Amino acid sequence: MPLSAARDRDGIVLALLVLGACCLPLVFGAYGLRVATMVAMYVALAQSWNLIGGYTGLISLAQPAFFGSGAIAALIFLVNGAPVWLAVLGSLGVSLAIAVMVGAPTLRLVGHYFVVATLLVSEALRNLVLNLNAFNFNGGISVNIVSKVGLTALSPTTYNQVFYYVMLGLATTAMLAIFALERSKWGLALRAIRDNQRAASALGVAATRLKIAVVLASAALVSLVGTAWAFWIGTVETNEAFSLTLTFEIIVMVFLGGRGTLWGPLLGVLVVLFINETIGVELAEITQVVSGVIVVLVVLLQPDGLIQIFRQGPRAFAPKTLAANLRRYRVR
Amino acid sequence: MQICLQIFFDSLLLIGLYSIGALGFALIWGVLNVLNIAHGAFIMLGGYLTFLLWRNGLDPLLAIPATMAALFAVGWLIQRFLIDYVVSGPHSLGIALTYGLNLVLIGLALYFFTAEYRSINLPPYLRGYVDIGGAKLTYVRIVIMLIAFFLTACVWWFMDRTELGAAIRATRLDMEAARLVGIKVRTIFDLTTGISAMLAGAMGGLIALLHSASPAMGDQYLLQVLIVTVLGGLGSIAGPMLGALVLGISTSLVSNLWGATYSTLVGATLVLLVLVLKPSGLRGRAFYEA
Amino acid sequence: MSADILAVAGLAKHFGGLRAVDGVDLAVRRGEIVGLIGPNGAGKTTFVDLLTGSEPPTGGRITYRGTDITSLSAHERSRMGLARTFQVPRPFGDLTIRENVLVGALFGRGERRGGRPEALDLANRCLERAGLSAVADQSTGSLSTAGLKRLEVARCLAAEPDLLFLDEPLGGLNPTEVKDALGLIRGLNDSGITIVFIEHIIPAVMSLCHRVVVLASGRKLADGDPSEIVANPEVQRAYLGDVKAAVRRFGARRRAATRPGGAA
Amino acid sequence: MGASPVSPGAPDASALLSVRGLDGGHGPIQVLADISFDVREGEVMAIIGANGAGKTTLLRILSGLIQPMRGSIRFAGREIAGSSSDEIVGLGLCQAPEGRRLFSGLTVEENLRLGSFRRRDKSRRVVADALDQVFAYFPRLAERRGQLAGTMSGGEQQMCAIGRALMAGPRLLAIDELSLGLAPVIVEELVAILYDIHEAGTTVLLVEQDVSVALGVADRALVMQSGKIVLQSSPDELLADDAIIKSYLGG
Repeated sequence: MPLSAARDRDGIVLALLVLGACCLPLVFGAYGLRVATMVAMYVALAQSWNLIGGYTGLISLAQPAFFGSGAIAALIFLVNGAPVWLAVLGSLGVSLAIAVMVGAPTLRLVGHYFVVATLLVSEALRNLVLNLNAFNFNGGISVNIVSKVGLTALSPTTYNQVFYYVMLGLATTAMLAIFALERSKWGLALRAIRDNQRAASALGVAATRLKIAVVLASAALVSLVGTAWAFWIGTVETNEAFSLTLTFEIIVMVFLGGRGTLWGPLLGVLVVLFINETIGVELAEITQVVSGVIVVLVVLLQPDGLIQIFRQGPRAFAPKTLAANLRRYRVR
Repeated sequence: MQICLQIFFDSLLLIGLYSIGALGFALIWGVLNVLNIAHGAFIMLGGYLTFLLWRNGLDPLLAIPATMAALFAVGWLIQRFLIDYVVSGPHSLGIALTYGLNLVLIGLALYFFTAEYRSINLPPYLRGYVDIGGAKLTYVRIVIMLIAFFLTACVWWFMDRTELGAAIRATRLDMEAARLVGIKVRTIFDLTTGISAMLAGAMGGLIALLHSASPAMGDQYLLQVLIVTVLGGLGSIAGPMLGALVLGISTSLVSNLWGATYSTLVGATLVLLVLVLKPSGLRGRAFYEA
Repeated sequence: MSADILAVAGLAKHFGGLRAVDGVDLAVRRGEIVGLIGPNGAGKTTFVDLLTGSEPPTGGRITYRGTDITSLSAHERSRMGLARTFQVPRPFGDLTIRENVLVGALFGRGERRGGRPEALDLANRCLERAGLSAVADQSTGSLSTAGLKRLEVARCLAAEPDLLFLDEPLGGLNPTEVKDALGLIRGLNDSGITIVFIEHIIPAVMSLCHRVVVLASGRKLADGDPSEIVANPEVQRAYLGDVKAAVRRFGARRRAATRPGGAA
Repeated sequence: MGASPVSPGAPDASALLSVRGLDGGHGPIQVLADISFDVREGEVMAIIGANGAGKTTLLRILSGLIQPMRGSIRFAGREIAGSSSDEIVGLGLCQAPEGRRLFSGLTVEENLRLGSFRRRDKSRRVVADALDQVFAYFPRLAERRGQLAGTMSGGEQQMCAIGRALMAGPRLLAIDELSLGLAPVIVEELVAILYDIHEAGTTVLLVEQDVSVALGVADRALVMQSGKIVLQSSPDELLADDAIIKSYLGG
């Protein structure tokens, strides 16, 4: 595939970013590190949704099922005395099993039915876990993981730094996955499927198999982030682990930044977290209104995402461009 | 016997409420092919509006029609100034737009009303109950049921018996052919979202009367509405009613027997089964879908 | 029989009560150009859908190079060397023209071979052959109907087919473009690709094809060499109706009537 | 008038429909180039041409489903290029589209009644009369008035599509592919009824691929090829000229 100059630059920028991120704990205090960890976590989640929603065009709301199973299954493994490595791998296995069970039937659904089905998968699983009363686990109750694993021995600073690097690792993995995908024939195949699945199949692309592979890859990443999150915050609560709100938040980030791009989701994460952190938690409802307004404005005026600024320069926000964008999908 | 009657009355109430919510939701999905995430916010808006009107001295039963009128206007405006601009785009744009709208509306509700539950003190004439075979049926529940079923009947009459209703169905079946007979599709869209929001408003108002209004009520009932819509299938009035019947009965059955925590699980499982067995989704009447 | 690259027996597709394809037998010999003609709604496109795996058949058997492929999926058939163009072009809108062709080169027949530079090279050659090199890095939105039809062909070529189905490749082209397209197709055949050519423009079919098959109402009406087919009164009727008789019949009636307004 | 290529002039003020220099297509792809013709009040005009010649695109532009790129369309003394479909239908240019496009889940009667959705003189009485008139033309539709339109045979669907267009009280009735996919007996029946409709005072624009039907019915015919009008003449001259046969079968 022809690599344009811009794409060669992507690799360098990515390397520099990761390098810079590795040095952050040297300059950041506790608050800064917490925010940085959040950014890393959201980037990993956003890119795993970008893989499905952006590159493959499947609006999946099943992510909570993978995030939640990653968190809760790891917890259950630990509660039952499993070592940490087994908890991580075991919960990954559980998430992948769920992905296979969910992916096979739902990928055949068309249009909004897919969206609704994946949403209901998440909700069904959340309710199932809430009612689960086995394996020394009682669904509604939150459990302190940290004490189970004996991580309490670590000093708070070291503890936070460990999880910053874990999340950074996951975020880097996600970014690299997208980076590699954009350069591989599989990325091309996914975009072809998104544009016209029948034509792609006629040219030899195994569409269904590829889509299942993408669902699995995305699920694996989300599950690992879920596990890491559970260890990080220490106390897991079922409703939080299976939160649809979190998934919607992630989708919003991907949309704001630009779906189906390498840098869009990162940009989206930064924008949303910036709004959240500046307006503040005390005024959560105002933050919500502001982000809602931004979502609406971006969808109407810049449906390809804020990343267009970097692609088209100031022209992306010229009134003429915005007016044309506004008219693009309007019904006559 | 007593529990059977209780389940029967609970089901009737839920069937009525779910019907009107899902009819509106299915209308936007079917005609505009937009999955309206803000439908929950419309429900919530209805709840708060009814509460506000009551607090300012209006009888709750008069507040309901006033709420519906207001939400019709809200729906119309939202269609004309927002949803109109994404209708011919990819599915995901409609979802993102209405999700953003949902955020704004819920955020505003939180700001103005806080997360507190706001309930309406019933006027004396709604306070009593009748005892039927040991099952208690309060007046307010009877009234809510009647209103919900009356509204369902009105929607059926409008869609099935009036020219405008036929024009909406025609637009859903074939937008281009609708244009060729001179139907102004944009106006039909405005009308559709208006009616949908109006029904959601009625649902919210009735829920406020029954329980209370809160910022979370929208998302909570949106889930039920989704389940009902897919269970019944798009494209006919009977579809959402059928879905409401199935979910209403199963929910009240399950909550009375095992506890309320299982009801969503049962509903979601039912829908997933239906979708797996009929991957294109349960259809409405055979020829209602183009 | 070994000369047959494709053998179809009793192929059928029913949509509810509609028999779109109704028990068609067909043999395609290696290296020939077979024209598939028939009036609108005859079932030609459905027939191609069945042969290339876009739709599962209701009945019948498809044998390709001696292998039964009836139950194989579209991408598996593509990897065996079957390719098709679509009547209404289906470009990948978010991909450039070159990337569109690359999909064929990276998957399709060459899938197992892999090799990025090799695929790129192949794609470029296919673009060249289809006359799209100059616009290769533009978006597909910039292409005219003729350009889109060429892109369809270029993508297929990159998949390295032995057997190529062209679904109305001339539809919507002007006479010059038709001439160019016919040259391109002849060249493909000369390079060893067997072609099934579905078209409405009869002169083109007659000049290009070694053999012509006529479908009408989902059934095979005739099968023979072009001169035979063009002289076949049944075929003429299927296409034109009986023009002069119809004019006599309808015309007599209308001339007897008084009409408002002026005649021509 | 001979079978000669057409050259555009000023719009013909006496014509019901006058098209001049029309360019158009789907999105950025131009299909029609410089189309000019007139349809006079009271005549039957046929447009013939092979698949992909641009006939349906032309009708879609006339009905306002696609906006033209350039050119003028005057109908009943008004410029309608750029107008919306509902305005055009309101002026009396009504179409029975290719593929019938009935509202398959609505009954026959509902389909027909929606035909008069935009009628300016709409009253219960006018609609009832129009419905009676349609049922008089197509008695079979009266028998099936309560049936879902999607469950009828192809011929009945075509009748319903024409009936639906008639319900608007059209001054110009455009029919796209009257005969497509129908048995010859049915086509003959439809053509006979088309005569009646025409004799009752409706101008007809018939787009056809079937030459025998088109030339049998029309006062004048246009031949389209690759988005252009290449010939314009009377049916007899076209037949004598053998030009049609050539464009379809050889040469």
